[in-house]
Amino acid sequence: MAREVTTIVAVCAGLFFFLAGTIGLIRFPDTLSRLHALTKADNLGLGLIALGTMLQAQGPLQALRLVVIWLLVLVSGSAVSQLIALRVYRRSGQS
Amino acid sequence: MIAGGPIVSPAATASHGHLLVFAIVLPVLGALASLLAGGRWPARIALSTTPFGLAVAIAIAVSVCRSGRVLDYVIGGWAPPLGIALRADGLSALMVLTAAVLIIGIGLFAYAQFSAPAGTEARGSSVFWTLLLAVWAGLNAVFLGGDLFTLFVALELLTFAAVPLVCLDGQADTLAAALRYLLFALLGSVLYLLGTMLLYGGYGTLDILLLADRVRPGPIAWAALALMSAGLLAKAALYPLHLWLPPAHAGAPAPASAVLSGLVVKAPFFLMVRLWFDVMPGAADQAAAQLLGGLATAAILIGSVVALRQTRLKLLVAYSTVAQIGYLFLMFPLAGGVPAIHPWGATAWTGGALQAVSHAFAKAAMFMAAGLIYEALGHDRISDLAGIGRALPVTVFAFGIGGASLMGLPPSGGFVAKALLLTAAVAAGQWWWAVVVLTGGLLAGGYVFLVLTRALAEPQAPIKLQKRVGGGRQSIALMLALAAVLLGFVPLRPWAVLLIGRPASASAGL
Amino acid sequence: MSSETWFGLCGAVLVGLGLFGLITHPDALRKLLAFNLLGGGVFLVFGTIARRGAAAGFGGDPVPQALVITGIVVAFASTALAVALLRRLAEAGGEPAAAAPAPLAEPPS
Amino acid sequence: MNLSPDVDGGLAVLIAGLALWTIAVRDTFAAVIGFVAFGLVVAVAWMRLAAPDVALTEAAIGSGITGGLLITAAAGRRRRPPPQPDGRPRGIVRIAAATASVLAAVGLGVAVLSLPTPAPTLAPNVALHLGLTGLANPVNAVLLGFRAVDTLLEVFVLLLALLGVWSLAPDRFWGGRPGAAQRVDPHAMLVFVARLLPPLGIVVGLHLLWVGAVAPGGEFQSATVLAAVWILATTAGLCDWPPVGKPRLRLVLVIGTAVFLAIGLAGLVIAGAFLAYPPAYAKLLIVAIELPLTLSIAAILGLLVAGPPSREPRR
Amino acid sequence: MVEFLTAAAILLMAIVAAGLVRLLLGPGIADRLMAVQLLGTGSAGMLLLSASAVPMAGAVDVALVLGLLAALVSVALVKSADPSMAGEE
Repeated sequence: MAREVTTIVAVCAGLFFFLAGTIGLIRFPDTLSRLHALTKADNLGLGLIALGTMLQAQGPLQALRLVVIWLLVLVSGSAVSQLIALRVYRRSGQS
Repeated sequence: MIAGGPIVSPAATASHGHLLVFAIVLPVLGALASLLAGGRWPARIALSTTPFGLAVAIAIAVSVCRSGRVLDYVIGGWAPPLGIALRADGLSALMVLTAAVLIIGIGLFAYAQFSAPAGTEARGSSVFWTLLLAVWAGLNAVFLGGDLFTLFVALELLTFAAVPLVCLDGQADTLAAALRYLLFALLGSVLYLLGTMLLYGGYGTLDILLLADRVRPGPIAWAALALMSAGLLAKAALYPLHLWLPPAHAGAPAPASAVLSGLVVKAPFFLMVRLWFDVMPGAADQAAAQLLGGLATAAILIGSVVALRQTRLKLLVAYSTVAQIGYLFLMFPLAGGVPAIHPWGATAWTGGALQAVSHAFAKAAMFMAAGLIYEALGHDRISDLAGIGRALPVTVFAFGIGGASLMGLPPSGGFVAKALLLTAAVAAGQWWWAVVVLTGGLLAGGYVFLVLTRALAEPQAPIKLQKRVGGGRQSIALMLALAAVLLGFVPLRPWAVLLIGRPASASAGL
Repeated sequence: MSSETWFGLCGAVLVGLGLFGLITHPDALRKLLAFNLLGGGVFLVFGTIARRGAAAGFGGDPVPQALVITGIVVAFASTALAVALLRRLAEAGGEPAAAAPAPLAEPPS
Repeated sequence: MNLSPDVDGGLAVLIAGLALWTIAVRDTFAAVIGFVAFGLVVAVAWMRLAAPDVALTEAAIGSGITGGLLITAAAGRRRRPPPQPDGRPRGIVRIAAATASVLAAVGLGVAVLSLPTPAPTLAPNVALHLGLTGLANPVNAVLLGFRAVDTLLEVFVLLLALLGVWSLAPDRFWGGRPGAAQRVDPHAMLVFVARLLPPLGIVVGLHLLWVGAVAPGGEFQSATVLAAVWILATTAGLCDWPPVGKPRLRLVLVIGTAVFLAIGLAGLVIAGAFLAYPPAYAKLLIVAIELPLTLSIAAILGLLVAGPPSREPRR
Repeated sequence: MVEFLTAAAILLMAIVAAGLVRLLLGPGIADRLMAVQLLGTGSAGMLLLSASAVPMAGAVDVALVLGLLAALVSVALVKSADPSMAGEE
C-alpha cells in the first residue's frame, strides 16, 4: 500500500514539474529563463516519474533500466542546456 | 527443403532453380570482392565475373526453353506467402540474357577507360566496376524476383548503383543531374512501396502469383495500381516524368550511359509489365491502358522532336532514349489482358519485348560511339562533326547501324519490334498507334541522318584528333550495334518462348 | 474510430503533405525533408495494416512490421546519399570557375 | 497500451501538425528541428501500434541519426548558402501540385478506410513456423528467416549507398578520411558527454542485439545505437573517422554481407535451399549472421553520416 | 493503479504537446531546440508510465534509445547551430 501511495505521489510531483517547466517554456520572456524552466522539467520531472514507475517495476533489471534512463536524460539534458546557455550568452555578448 | 520441411512440396522448386539464386548472388559476390580488394583488382574481378554470369544466364534460358515452363525457386524453403520465390518466365530469361551480354560488352569497352594506373587505387575505376556489378545484381533481382517487396529492394539497389554512375566526373552539372535523378527515383520508389503495402493490406500477400489469384477490382487495387504505376513511370522516365533522364544519361561517362540507357530504364518498364499483365491482368484492357498509350505517344513524338533540335550528340542520343521508351509502353494498350484475350496480344507482347532488347543493344552502341567521338574530338557538337566519319569510320558505322535499328529499318531488331507493334495495332483496329509508330520512325530517321550527314561531310580544314581512340573499343560498339541488327533476322511473328509463363489463352495468336 | 484507423488516415495526410513539399519546394534539402515525411506516412499506413492483422497472440502482423524496418533503413540510406550529393554540389557550385567548363554547360557554337 | 483511442487521435493530429509545420516553415533549420520532433512522436505512435521493434528503429534511425544528418546538412547550408535556388515555382505549378497531393491523400484515405475486415494477416503463419527459426521475436524471424533474402539485399544496398557517398569525393581525397579534421572541442561539457555516453551506448547497443532473439530489438536497432555513439565520439573530437582506403575498414564493412551470403550458400548444401537453416542449428546460424552484420551495419551507418572522404590520404 | 498511470501518461502527453508552442514561436534556434528537448523527455516519461500501467515488451528500451539518440541529436544541433563550436577550420 505504501508503495502505491509513493508511486502516486512521485508521479504527480513529476507531472507537476513537467507542467511548470512547460508553462515556463511558453511564458517566460527570454531564452535563458526559459532554459531554466526547462531544466526543471527535464531533470526532476522525469526523475520523479522514473522513481514512481520503478516501484511498480517487475524485477531489478527493469528498475535498473529506469535508473539508467533517468541518468541518461540528466547528463545529456544538462550538457545540452549548458551548451545552449553558452551560445545564448556569447550571442548577447557579441551584439 | 529440410528446413522448410512442412512448407514446401518438392515439386514447388524446379530442378535448375538454384540457377536463379546464382544469377543474383554472383554479381553481389563480385561487388563485395572488388570493394574489399581495391587497387587494380575491381576491373579484374568484374571482368572475370562476367563469363560466369553469362553462363548462368544461358543456363537459365536453356532450362526455360527446354522445359517450356516457368523456372522457380523457393528461397530458404519458405513457400509464399510467408517466404519469397524467384521465378523466370520467358521474358525474364530473355532480359537476364540481354543484361549478361550487354554487361560483358560494356565491361570490355570500359576497360580502357577505367583500368587503374599501377600501384594506386583510383576513385573512378574502383567505384565504376563495383557499381557495374551492383547494377547487374539489381537487374537480375528485378527480372527474377517473384515478390513485390523484394522487387522494391531490387529497385533501390539499382537506384543506388545508377545514381553515382551519373556523376563519376564530379562536375557541378553532372552532380546536379544525379541529384535530380535521385529525387525522381526516390519519389518513384516510395510511391511503388505505398502501392505494395496497400496490396498487402488488401490481400495478405506480396507474391505475384498469389496476388494474381486474389486481386479484385476495387478502391485498394485501383489505388495500388495508380500509385505503383506513377512510381514506376517516374523511374522509367515516361513522358511527362522524363525530365531527369537527358542530363543524367548524357552527363555520365560513355560506358555508364550505355548501362543506364540500355539496361537500367528497362527495369521499371519490366516491373510495369509484371504489374499490369501478371498481378492485375484486367487492368490492361481498361481505359488506363489507353492513357498509357497516350503518354507513350507523347514521349515518342516530343522526345524525337526535341532530339532533332539538340546541338550536342550525347544529349541527342539521350532524348532518343526518351522517345524509344515510349515504344515500350505502346505494348500496354495492345498486348491485351484477360478475360477476353485478343489474337494480337501475343504479337504486341513479342514486339514490346523485342523493342526492349534491341533498343538496349542499339542504344548502348550509340552511347559508346558518342563517347568515342567526344573523346577523339574533345567535344560532341553536332555542327562540328565534319570529318569524323573518315577519322573513326568504325565508330560512325556503329552509330549508324544502331540508329537504323531505332528507326526500324530492315533488317534490324528495331524493325521486327516495330513491325510487330504495327501488326498488332492494325489487327486490333487501333490504327492510331500505327500512325504513331510510323511517325516516330520517320523522326528517328531525321535525327540519325542529321548526325550522319554531318559526320560524313568533308571538313573545311583537316580535323585534329585530341586523342587516339583504340580500335578495340570501336569494334565493341560495332558488335553491339550488329547484335541489334542480328535480332532482325528472327522470324517476324510472336515467339513461343516469350509466352512461357503467360496464361494459356495469351498464346492464342501463335 | 479505432486507433489504427487514426494513424492510417494520418499516414494519408502525411503522404499528401510530403508530395506537395517534394514537388513545390525549390530547395533540395527541403525536398529531402518532404521525402522523409512522405516515407513516414507510407510507413504509418503500413503500421495500420500490421495492427489490423493482429492475430495468433501477436499485437500486430510481424511481416509488415519487418518490411517497415527494412523501409526505414533504406530511406535513411537514400537520405544520406542525397545529403552527400547536396553538399558536394554546394562545394562544386561554390567554387569559382577555376575548373574546366563542364561538358554540358559549354555553350553551343 | 490501454489508453483510449482518443489519445491516438491526438497523437495523429500532433504528427500531422508537426509535418505541416515542417513543410510550411520558412527557415530550413527550423524545419529540420520540426522533423526531429516529428520523428519522436512517430516513435511513440509505433508503440501505440503495438510495433515495438519498429518504434525502436524509428527512434534510432528515423528520428535519431536521420535528424543528426539533416541538421549537419542544414548547418553547412547556413555557412555556405546554396548556389542559386531556381526560384519559387509558378502559381500554376503549386496549384497543380496541391491538387495532385490532395487527390493522393484522399485516394489513399479511401483505400485505408476500405481495407477488408477481417484483415488478411500472416501472423498465424509466422507463429506456426516461428519454432523452426529458433527465435522468439517474430519480427526478427521474418527479417532473418522467412524473408532473409530481402535483408541480405538491403544490407548490400546500404553498402552501395556508402560507396555512392564515397564516390562523390574529389579524386585527390580518395582513400582519405571523411569529415573535417576535428580538434578536441574547447567546450569541456561536450567532451564530458562524449566520454560518458559511449560506454552506456555500447551496453545499450549490445543489449538490444542480445534481446533481439526473444524481445524487441535486433541487429538494425543495435547497430544504429552503436553508430550513434561513434558519431558522437568523433563529433567531440575523441576519435577520428578512419581513412576509407584502409583494408581493415573495408573488411569490417563487407564482412556482414559476406558471412550472410556464405551461410546462405551453405544452406544449399546442408539444408537443401539458399538461406535455409537446418532447424537444429537455426538459432546458432542466425546469431552467426547477426554478430558480423551488426558490426558492418554500425560501421556503414556511421560512415554514411560522415560523408565522402575530404582529406588527402597519407601515402 | 492502472487507471492512474494511464491517465498520467495522457496528461503528460498533453503537457508536452502544449510545450510545442515554443517550437512554433521560436524565435531562436535555442528556443525551438528546448521544445524538442522537452518533447523527447516527455515521450520517454510517457513510455515509462504506460509501460508500467500495462506491461509492454520493449517500451523501456524505446525510452532508453530515445534518451540516447536525443542526446546525439541535441549535441549535433547545438554544435551545428553555432559556427564557433563547429570545430572546423
